[in-house]
Amino acid sequence: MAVLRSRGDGLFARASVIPLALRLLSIGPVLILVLLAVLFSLLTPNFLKPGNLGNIAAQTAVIAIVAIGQHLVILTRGIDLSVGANLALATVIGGLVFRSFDSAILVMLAMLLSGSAVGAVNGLVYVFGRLPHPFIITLASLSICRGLALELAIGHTTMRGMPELITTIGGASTFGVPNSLFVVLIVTGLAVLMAKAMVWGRWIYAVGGNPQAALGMGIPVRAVLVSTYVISGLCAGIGAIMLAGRTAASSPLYGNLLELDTIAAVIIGGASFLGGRGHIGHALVGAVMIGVIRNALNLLNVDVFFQMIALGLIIVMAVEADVLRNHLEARARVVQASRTQ
Amino acid sequence: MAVLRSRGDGLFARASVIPLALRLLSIGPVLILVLLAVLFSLLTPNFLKPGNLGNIAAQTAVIAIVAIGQHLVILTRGIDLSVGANLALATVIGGLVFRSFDSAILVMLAMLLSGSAVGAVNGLVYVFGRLPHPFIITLASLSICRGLALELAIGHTTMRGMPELITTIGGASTFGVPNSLFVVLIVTGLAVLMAKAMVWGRWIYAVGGNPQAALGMGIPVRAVLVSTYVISGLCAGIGAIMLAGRTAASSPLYGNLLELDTIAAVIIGGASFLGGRGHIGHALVGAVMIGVIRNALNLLNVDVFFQMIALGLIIVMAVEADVLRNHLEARARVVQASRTQ
Amino acid sequence: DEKIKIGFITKFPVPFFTIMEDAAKAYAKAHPEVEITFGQGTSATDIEGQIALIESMVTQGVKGIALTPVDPTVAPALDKAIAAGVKVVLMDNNIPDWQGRTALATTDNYNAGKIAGEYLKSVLKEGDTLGILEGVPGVPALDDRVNGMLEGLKGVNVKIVGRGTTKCTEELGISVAEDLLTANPHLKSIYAACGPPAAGAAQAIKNAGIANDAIVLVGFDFCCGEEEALTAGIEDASVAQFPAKMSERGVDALVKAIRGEKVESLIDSGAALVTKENMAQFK
Amino acid sequence: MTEAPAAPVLAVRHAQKHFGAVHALKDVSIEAYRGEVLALLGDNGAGKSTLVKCISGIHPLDEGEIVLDGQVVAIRSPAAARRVGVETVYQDLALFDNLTPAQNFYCGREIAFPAWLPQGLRFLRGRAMDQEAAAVIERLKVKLPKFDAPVALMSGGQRQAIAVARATVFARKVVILDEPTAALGVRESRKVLDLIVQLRAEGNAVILITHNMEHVIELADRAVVLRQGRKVGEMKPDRDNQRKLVALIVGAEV
Amino acid sequence: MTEAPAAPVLAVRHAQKHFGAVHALKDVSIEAYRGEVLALLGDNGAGKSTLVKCISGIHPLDEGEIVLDGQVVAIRSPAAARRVGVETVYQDLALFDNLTPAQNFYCGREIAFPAWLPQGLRFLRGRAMDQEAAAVIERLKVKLPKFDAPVALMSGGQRQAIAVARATVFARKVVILDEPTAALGVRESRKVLDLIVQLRAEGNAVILITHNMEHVIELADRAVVLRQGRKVGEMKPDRDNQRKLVALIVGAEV
Ligand SMILES: Nc1ncnc2c1ncn2[C@@H]1O[C@H](COP(=O)(O)OP(=O)(O)OP(=O)(O)O)[C@@H](O)[C@H]1O
Ligand SMILES: Nc1ncnc2c1ncn2[C@@H]1O[C@H](COP(=O)(O)OP(=O)(O)OP(=O)(O)O)[C@@H](O)[C@H]1O
Ligand SMILES: [Mg+2]
Ligand SMILES: [Mg+2]
Repeated sequence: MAVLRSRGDGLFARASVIPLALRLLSIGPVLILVLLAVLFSLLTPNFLKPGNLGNIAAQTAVIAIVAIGQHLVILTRGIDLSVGANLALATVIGGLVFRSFDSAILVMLAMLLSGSAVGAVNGLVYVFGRLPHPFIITLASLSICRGLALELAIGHTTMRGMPELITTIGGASTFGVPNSLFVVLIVTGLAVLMAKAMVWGRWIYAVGGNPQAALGMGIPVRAVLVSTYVISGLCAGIGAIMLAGRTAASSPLYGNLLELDTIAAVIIGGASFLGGRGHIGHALVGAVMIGVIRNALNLLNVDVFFQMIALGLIIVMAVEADVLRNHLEARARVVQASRTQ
Repeated sequence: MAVLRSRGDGLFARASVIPLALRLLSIGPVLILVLLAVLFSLLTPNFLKPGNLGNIAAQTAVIAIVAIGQHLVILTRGIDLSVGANLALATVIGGLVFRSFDSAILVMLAMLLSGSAVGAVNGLVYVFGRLPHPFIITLASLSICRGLALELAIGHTTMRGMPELITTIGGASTFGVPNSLFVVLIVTGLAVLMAKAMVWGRWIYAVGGNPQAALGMGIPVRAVLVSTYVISGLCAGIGAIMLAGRTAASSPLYGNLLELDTIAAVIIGGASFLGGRGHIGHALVGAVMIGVIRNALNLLNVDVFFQMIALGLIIVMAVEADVLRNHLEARARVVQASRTQ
Repeated sequence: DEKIKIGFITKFPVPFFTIMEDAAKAYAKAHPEVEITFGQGTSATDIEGQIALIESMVTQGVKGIALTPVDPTVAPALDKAIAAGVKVVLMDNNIPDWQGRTALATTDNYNAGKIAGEYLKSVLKEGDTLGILEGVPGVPALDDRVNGMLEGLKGVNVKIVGRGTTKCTEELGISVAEDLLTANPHLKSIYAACGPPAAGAAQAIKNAGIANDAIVLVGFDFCCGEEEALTAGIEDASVAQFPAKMSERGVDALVKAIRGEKVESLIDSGAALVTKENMAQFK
Repeated sequence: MTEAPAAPVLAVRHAQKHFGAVHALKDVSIEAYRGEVLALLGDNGAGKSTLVKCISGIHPLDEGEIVLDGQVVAIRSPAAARRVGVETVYQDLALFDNLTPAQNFYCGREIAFPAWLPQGLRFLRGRAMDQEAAAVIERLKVKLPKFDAPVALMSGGQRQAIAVARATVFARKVVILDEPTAALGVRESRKVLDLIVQLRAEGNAVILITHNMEHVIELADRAVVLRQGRKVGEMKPDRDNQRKLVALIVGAEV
Repeated sequence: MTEAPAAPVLAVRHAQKHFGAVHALKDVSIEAYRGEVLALLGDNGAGKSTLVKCISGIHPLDEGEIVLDGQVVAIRSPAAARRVGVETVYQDLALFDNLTPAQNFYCGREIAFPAWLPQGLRFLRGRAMDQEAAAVIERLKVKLPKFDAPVALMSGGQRQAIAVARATVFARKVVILDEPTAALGVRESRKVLDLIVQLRAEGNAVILITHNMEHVIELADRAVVLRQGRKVGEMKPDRDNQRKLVALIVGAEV
């Protein structure tokens, strides 16, 4: 054989192992999630209880939905720091509408509109203000939305009560499965459809891959950019419905640090800040991973401060494990290719 | 003349205006800062009081120093989300050292070491763990540092007291000028020197400009990357000294959201997440801009919630003004060039 | 016989809640049949985190939950717990219009704020100025401390010259206090709705070189450096709650309720004015 | 074929372009006719790519006008240029590293349905695009390692072939090729030259930028030479005046 | 000059390289001698750039060995390659868009003082670097618009000239040029060819990748042909066997 022999070949010494290994390794970050779940279910019997799985779904729903919008933004090399405050503002506006009209449809519409409107402002100011990066406008938007939400909610800090349809969507279950899970699946499905099957989704990847070339090819870059912020805002609006439904209330304090959680979910799912890379579905995996870790730490009764430490450690280890998985997958492919020559 | 006449020429119709305009426009974001200061001093006479300028300096010192480290990281296309928690941990460790040894030097050393050590871990895990982006590791590090700081400070969350040297550095003034201002200027000066005059600084710009090419040219890319995180951590340590000195205490809750403030300062100062662009000194301008706006809003007795809204609006407008300034500068150059043919 | 397993959830890591946790731990030590599982959110606005904690306590099969609600919107999660047969005792703040609790152990923040207001009224004159360092805007308990103070102050016409938000941090407390002092060089008084900004304000007064007598500083919580500020004479008074008492009595009520005994539905652990003279008894 | 028809399909008149202090185009006028290959020659930095980018809407002209089929047009964006029938292969390629060859090929011009929806909202016909793109690239005789992998990691020539193939397929009126054979092998270059002949035969005006004199003499019906942003000459290139042409380019005495 | 000296300065033996399922190098062996220009020829995607990148430490070889001056070496990084005397101009250029020409020129090799500090901690001699870089680029007869502006916005040829100039200045043993004249004008190409002759005269082994047969015949002492990752031939190129060489490249019958 060779002088410069690559590491990793040893692992695949028996030819029969390779197809199986490749099969396993190529399922991506999901593999890491499954491994985590197995680990936690060994550590605490409560983890796999049906009720707990429902809890995880409900706890993760908001992060997952908002992460999907965030992912579209990140695909275009952007960032949306306003999602958490946007969500809070949407719940407050929904709550105010509910005070005047007892209509679930109107309340939901108000939340969706509020969310999308903030997204539209983000996108429009970013694009037509020729700002060098969306960081500043969405950070400003975070501050403005939070301030507005507090201002609007003044005197009635927490507005209790939501129409029944909304509490059913956000808080109830059907056959033991939380309804929010269905919403997450529908939103993810639609997003994947748009991103992969529609021209508009292709344009998002193109703009993220090479913004200048996208301009050169006549893609309406500005419209594409604005649209991703609108969708991210819309997702925040959907998240607002879910959270308002789950808590049967609205509050200007909701969604604290949601921006960091969603960005982390997207990056854990394998997207890149350099744009144009990453499968939408993986954001869901990232969100669930964060949800699972938090839930397990709660179940394991880990001391509060140590929870913060453990959360950090486990997230890094999960991402590190995915790096390793990628590496092994590449090795397995090389070995397979050279065997089948 | 022409059919497709560009906008902006009209402004420069009188030839004599151009050199002056160019002179003014080319001073960069500082111009916007000066305009803001003029505006605020018209709105409230308190703004220009010497005491208030001292306050601004003291209030901005921590953001400014940490922003300089952040800027180095961003120059290499990275991000350091851990700075705030890192700073808090450093103050706590400093406070613990102070309980056992009444030595200002030891306490300061402990804070600097703690800060740099966290930075080193960030850099090493990022580089040698082959992580796709420093977002995750520094976010994890945020969580871990905050947890550790709380764990270490348990029972005595805020530890009062700091050696006199430290309170002098962080809280006292010399001839009416806060000592923290001197520290900021020294740190900025050193950073500019390193970034512009030293080989290592050139390498930082090279790694940020084209990481692959940097590898190809034989630049020690990994060492350069790690070093920027160490310096960012070191700056957090210096920030810890300043804040502990100013408050004569240490607390695991210090530095909340400092990561967002410092990144905003860097971006307002004109750096790019795409790396390799931006002058270190501009991060200082960005930090001062944030400090000035916050201070003016306090002086103007703006309502709490409306402050959040105003902060967001003013920051966006300041960045937008800089975009306009850039545009006008480019136009002025073209007009000047075509006049002097 | 079987152990009584209960959950104890507090808002976020500050000394106040640490004291509550310690008191609960002491209670469990004194009552070996009681097993307490602890949980805590990460910040004053971590609503979703607290909901997740409630849910996982139920999953773990606790019989009761003692909780300092971070926000009234955690009520539906508590309703679900109650539906699963879990008893709930609230501590520190109430959830208005929510009927599910077995008992409430609290300091009424509004009334406690009033104590501070009444103290201020006793030392200020007509036309004096006051600056307010608020806590976290939108958090009811903290807003009540300001509103209660204003209520207590009624009667003398004091001019409010500034209100700034501090997020209950010392860092922002010192900055906002500095700016207040700049805008109003002859400021007569400062009220801080939590401990850390009160300590920050004391530091700002000290850094600005203002005489201790020239300004009245009143804090809240008697924690986080206020003791030193009171000792030094910069701070004039604070309002102390009794977190340990609150926690112990809350847990006790919960345990009794689980055993089926009858408990008081309102337990007021009270609040008191702390000054340099009487502070020894509050440590 | 060397006889130029009466009216130019594309004319640039008195174009001026500055980049800050750099004066990249100085009063340049050119005309391109249907069924003709116009070679745009000049040293490095002469302004060739700049002129092309102004025509295709990437840069606005500082002064001057662009005339298409006799009408002054304002080409404000690359999209507008493509709409009025100007197709361009840029020197700096403009490929999407994260997309596959077929996705690159059709980017901005996707085959999608249903037709009554606006383009952005239609659904992609992935299979159809893959097949057609493969057929066109095949014609250029370039072998791609994998057709479903992103182009990021393909060889220099493979990338250039994709870019050239893309422009030629969508050509309608004017095709601009900025150094299309620079990275291509002998055989692949030949294929591109064949393609250019075919584009001309189909009635397009072809503007070709190249440093390869052989190609110019073989193909070009007319050559315009730029030097330091100024148009310094125009001639019919052939073997006899090759030396003169080179002298014009480098600015030496003949 | 065509007589190769006894021992090769660089030899690659039985090199194998896969990229996933793509088998880019199949048992390739080449040798390069001091004072000789070796042309590396092949169609697009033949594996030329891959071979070069393996030699210069960008990719590790899957199998095979690299021998330098008779010793098997493990070139683990580009820095290592530069250290043992292998200087490379990559096809994809590897310029720093945000740096000026002079900064690009000396990147990784800055002139700095004081000598007793490790390189990273030394202080830059900006003036000296500017002057020397300007002089070298001047030799290539390329005009740069501004010497103190980032190279991001320079023309294709200007960029290539900077990259080539950089490699030639630092050459010590082996210089590899991957399509160095692809974007260059007539005159600038001439200058690069002159430079290559000079490098050879100075005793370097030059490995030249190009698709320009004229250049190969004019300059190369020996040519190695790759086809689909395999070495398919080696010969001394001249006018007489030019057709044979082309046939070898494209894989046709002679
Ligand atoms: N966007 C830009 N900003 C600033 N200067 C530019 C820009 N684009 C081109 N230039 C400058 O304008 C001049 C003309 O460049 P251009 O790219 O048109 O040359 P070219 O004739 O295409 O050369 P080449 O044959 O090397 O590609 C050059 O000096 C170049 O540096
Ligand atoms: N990093 C990589 N990952 C995957 N495939 C690669 C990579 N680099 C090159 N290839 C593939 O390997 C093969 C050889 O590519 P290489 O760049 O060596 O060709 P080349 O001979 O230099 O061609 P050209 O003349 O077009 O530059 C091509 O099929 C290419 O797509
Ligand atoms: Mg060009
Ligand atoms: Mg190549």
